[in-house]
Amino acid sequence: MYDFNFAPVVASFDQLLLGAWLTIRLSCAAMLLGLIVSIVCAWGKTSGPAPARFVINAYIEIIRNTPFLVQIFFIFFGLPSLGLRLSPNGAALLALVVNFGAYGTEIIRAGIESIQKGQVEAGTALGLSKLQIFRYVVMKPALRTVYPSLTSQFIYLMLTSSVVSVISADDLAAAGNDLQSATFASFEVYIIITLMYLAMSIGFSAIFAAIDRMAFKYPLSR
Amino acid sequence: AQTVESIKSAGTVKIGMMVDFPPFGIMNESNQPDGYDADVAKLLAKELGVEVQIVPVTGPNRIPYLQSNQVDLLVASLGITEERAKTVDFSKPYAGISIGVFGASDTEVSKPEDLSGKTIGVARASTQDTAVTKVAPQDAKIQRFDDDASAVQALLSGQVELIGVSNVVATQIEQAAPGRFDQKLELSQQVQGIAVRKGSAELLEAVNAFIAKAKESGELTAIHEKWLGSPLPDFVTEAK
Amino acid sequence: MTEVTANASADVRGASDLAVCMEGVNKWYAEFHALKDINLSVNRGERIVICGPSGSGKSTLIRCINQLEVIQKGRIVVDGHDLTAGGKNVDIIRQETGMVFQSFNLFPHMTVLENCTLAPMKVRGKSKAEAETTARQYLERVRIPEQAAKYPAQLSGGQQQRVAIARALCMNPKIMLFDEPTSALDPEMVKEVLDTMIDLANEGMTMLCVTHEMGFARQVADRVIFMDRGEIVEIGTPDEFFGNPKHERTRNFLGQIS
Amino acid sequence: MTEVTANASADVRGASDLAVCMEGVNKWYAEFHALKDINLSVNRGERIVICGPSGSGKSTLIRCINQLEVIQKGRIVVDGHDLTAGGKNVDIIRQETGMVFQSFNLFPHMTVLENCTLAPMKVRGKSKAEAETTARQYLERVRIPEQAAKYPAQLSGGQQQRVAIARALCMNPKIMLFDEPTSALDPEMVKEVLDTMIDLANEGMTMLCVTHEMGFARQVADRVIFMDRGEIVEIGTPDEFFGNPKHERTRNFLGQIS
Amino acid sequence: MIRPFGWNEFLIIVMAAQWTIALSAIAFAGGGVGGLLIALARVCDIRPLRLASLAFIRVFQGTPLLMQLFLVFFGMNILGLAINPWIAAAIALTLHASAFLGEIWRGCIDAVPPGQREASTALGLRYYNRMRYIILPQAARIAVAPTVGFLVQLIKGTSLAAIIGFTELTRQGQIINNATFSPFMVFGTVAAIYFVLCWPLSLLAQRMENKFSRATQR
Ligand SMILES: Nc1ncnc2c1ncn2[C@@H]1O[C@H](COP(=O)(O)OP(=O)(O)OP(=O)(O)O)[C@@H](O)[C@H]1O
Ligand SMILES: Nc1ncnc2c1ncn2[C@@H]1O[C@H](COP(=O)(O)OP(=O)(O)OP(=O)(O)O)[C@@H](O)[C@H]1O
Ligand SMILES: [Mg+2]
Ligand SMILES: [Mg+2]
Repeated sequence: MYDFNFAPVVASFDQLLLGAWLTIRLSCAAMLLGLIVSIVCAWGKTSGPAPARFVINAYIEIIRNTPFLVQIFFIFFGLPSLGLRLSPNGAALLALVVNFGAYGTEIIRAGIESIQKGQVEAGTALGLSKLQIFRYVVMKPALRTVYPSLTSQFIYLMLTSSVVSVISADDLAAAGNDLQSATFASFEVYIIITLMYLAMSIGFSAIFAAIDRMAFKYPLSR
Repeated sequence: AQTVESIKSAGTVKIGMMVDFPPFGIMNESNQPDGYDADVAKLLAKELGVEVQIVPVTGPNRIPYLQSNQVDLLVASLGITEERAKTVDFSKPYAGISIGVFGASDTEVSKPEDLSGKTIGVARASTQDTAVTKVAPQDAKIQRFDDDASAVQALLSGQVELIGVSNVVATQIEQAAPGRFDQKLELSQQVQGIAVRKGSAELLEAVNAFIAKAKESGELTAIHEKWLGSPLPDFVTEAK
Repeated sequence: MTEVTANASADVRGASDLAVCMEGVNKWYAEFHALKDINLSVNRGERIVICGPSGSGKSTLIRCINQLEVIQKGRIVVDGHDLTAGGKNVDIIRQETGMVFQSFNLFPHMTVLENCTLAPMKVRGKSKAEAETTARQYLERVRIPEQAAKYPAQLSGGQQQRVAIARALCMNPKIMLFDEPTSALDPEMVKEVLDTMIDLANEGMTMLCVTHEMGFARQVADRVIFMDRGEIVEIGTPDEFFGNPKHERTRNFLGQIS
Repeated sequence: MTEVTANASADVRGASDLAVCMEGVNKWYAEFHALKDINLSVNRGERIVICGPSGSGKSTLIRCINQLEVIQKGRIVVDGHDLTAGGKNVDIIRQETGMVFQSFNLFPHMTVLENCTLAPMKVRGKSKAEAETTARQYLERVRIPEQAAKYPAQLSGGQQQRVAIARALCMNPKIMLFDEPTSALDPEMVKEVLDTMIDLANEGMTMLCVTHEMGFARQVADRVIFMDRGEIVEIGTPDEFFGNPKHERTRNFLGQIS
Repeated sequence: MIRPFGWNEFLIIVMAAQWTIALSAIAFAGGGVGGLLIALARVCDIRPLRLASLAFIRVFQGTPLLMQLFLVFFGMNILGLAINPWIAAAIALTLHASAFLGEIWRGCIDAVPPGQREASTALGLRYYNRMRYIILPQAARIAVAPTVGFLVQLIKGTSLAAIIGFTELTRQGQIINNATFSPFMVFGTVAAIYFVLCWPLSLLAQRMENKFSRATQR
């Protein structure tokens, strides 16, 4: 039977924490930037001109139907031939933003479409411009409607980010891999980093619930 | 603990090897495991008088494969280190590589101190990684990729200035981009062993006997010639 | 506001004493002919009630006036601005008409006060303080000044509809359009909203109101319009309309809803 | 059906000539006291109309009768079965009461006929043919036999509500519960639904009906109940109730909704 | 040693797609059954069951699939329970998909208007008939689009099964890449195959979504 020996993992725990910290930073930055991309694209997709809609659709379809691993690979190794050289963390961030942006666009578009037509009409009748209606009337309720989907997509993004180790970004999964191949204590390492991912997703869920309470405190009609 | 007896009675030996680590382990044109490790594994099975079943493994899962009884032993280009020897038992060396730092021809590096401020790519937690980390000054930036192919790709696409690789991979870079890169430093030599689960002393003895015999008979050198184009290096032959 | 009117004075014609003038208006939804040759003139200060069976085009008619729906044929002039000419006039008209919907359509994420100040600030460019002063005035007028800080979901239907009226009034419209403002309300709340509308009518506001509240029509309407299948079937003073409806269809309808 | 009644005859008491008997019924939603000490006896064949302001507990009262809401205190006996005893009685009662909701709640993925036959087949174990024969009978009775194959979304509101009534009748209920059956309807459709209900009343069905249609109340109700803040404030024959309401609150309310 | 990326290599990669498809099919079948149970447990009246299913969802949505696969396969084996990779993959992917589908379908069940449940209860229909004839058929219509959407993510997610020895599409790509050193050709091919597998599903999801929203608009 297998003897668990967590000593080497404990000894290098700071390394794992450092990795987790990068995972957190990367995912948070990717979410914020990805959210902006999503909102802009969702606006473009629901009310932009036809060419913009076509481009946004192509973007969404390509990203959603190919693996993240391949996307990040092309960004890191492919973009230099176009003259854009990014650091591993930079490339990881860009890849995560591009990925989250595609999913986020679809989610937020659904939110926008769930807004009752009457809201837009009321804004129109008051003389607000299309952009003003989007900004002041549609956006907040739309985000509230899809907030649960957005947050679970974010957790998924954080878990997916473990792939960035392929381009040598030093996230939690990378730290785990380093540690396990230095010590060969694979089970111990995997168990610990699984728990760390779980802790992070539970932590994020709690933070999102708090943000929900703060940002969307207006009551819903019953 | 695994014994020779139980392997013989099963009639097959399950050997784990990497298939993405040329030329030690590859998948050939007909999508079968092949390479130096594969040939050694077949030879070992013949010696034991059993069938061989090659199980493809990857860097992260090769040790779990061994520990969870999915394979009897690993012929998976495992570099022998003290740290690792705490988890598995290594045989006498059956192969070896020498590690060097590679870079574009116009990059000036002649001694480890010159690595200062440079970015160096390596395969994560490989022998190369250990070797480069040991000599590189504090301000050298080491980027760890999942495998050698990615590290090489990073060099080719300019994402890193230098990479730490084995002489074997260096030959392949030369094929891919003739004349653009050359070796800057020779760092260390690393011997590789066949691994068995801890406590399988009797099996280990049999493996060691096999290795000694294969070295003696020149079979190992022949395989080495076939895959690496050179005889078994002295540091392997002479290692204790 | 005065500059705006001056700017657009180019298309002020003989119709300038009319609040709304529709000439040969036709509207199709794809194949469906929703408005058929509508001719209607509304004087300044006049109060019009529109009724008719479901699907007869009442909402469509009223929504064409502030261009929530675009017409395919005919001409609409509102307060001297020709809507059919398009362009800037549409923006002007939307600012000069206030609209109240059946389902209130308050913005759920804004307080009552914010609902009322948004458009004056963003469209008219008023300062926050100024917009709030006006808003509080109108909330007073619809008798819910104490609800200013609440969110729509915290109000009863009747209160919500009064906020919707106040919100429209905050833009200082010349014409108010109502689309069944009481039909989504519980019976006891109908009266409070109708009372507010009666107040407004008594102050001389030009009003077009789709409603089935015949008591209200009798009390405040200058003219009552009956629509059916996209046409104006009958139009007359409440006395004529209720006392002596000319058309069979009108009589049927009045028989059913009372 | 007969066996069912026999089975449960254990709890048939003196109350057995009553259709519904509520004694000291109290209901809380968390902290909120929704029904306060309700006492009400409804005879077989009696027609009761319940009115009152929004939030006064009318729906809650009616929903307690077929246990869509569970009460915390008091006793409800329906058709001789003590609901408060729980267990099988709840199932029996749900089969013996038919309910019609404000928002129809037809099953959108089933045709009109399927809506009407589902429960008789699954609950009463009738054969498909038998259930369909009964269903067509009742669809005839609510005057829409020709709509049997349509889906609810293809019908007008008034037609949908009549299907909902037919669906409830297909279970052969002894008591019909109506919760504002006409308040989601366009004015012209109200009459067709009320007519259906009047037919039903004339046939002697026991009915409890929440409605604000005072014309209907006058015409068919044996007794009218006025509720406010979870209490039954006033109860009387239509003549007493409309002609001479005893309570201030009732008078206020009647003043508002008429 | 290094060989060019040719027709043969292309075919090898294409053939690996069969494992991707097989793994996806297993995951989806297992997740379908598990997800339904989880969804029903999430909306049931029994509090412990609700909490347990919630915990299940939290754990399996909150940890990487890679780790789940690893721990199921190697963990079972070091505990002395010899299981083969297919069973391990089936277990881990089922757990993973059940959590996600359970959550998706719970949302769909909740989206059926409460009046439907009330009306069917009032007609005397009991739990099974209510679910079977009223709630689930309506929830299913809403569910098609998000379910197919998740299937696409699942297909891509099966690449992680490489950790327990499956040479599916992505892994085969990595192996070929290490033999040919032509990453753009190799991963371009891999991406194209995923796209061919996933895109029709995405289109289907979109069409179902449009169809549904048209049906409910009226
Ligand atoms: N966006 C639309 N697309 C297609 N047809 C429409 C649209 N809006 C309205 N219609 C149709 O136009 C006709 C008139 O609609 P309108 O809403 O003006 O009727 P209404 O008189 O206001 O009825 P109600 O009393 O039900 O509000 C109806 O038959 C309706 O089906
Ligand atoms: N599920 C619930 N949870 C909490 N409170 C509730 C719930 N259902 C009803 N209430 C409250 O109980 C009170 C009585 O509600 P009920 O629906 O019976 O009123 P009603 O007389 O039917 O009103 P309406 O005319 O608006 O239908 C209301 O104040 C309502 O807010
Ligand atoms: Mg209308
Ligand atoms: Mg009610």
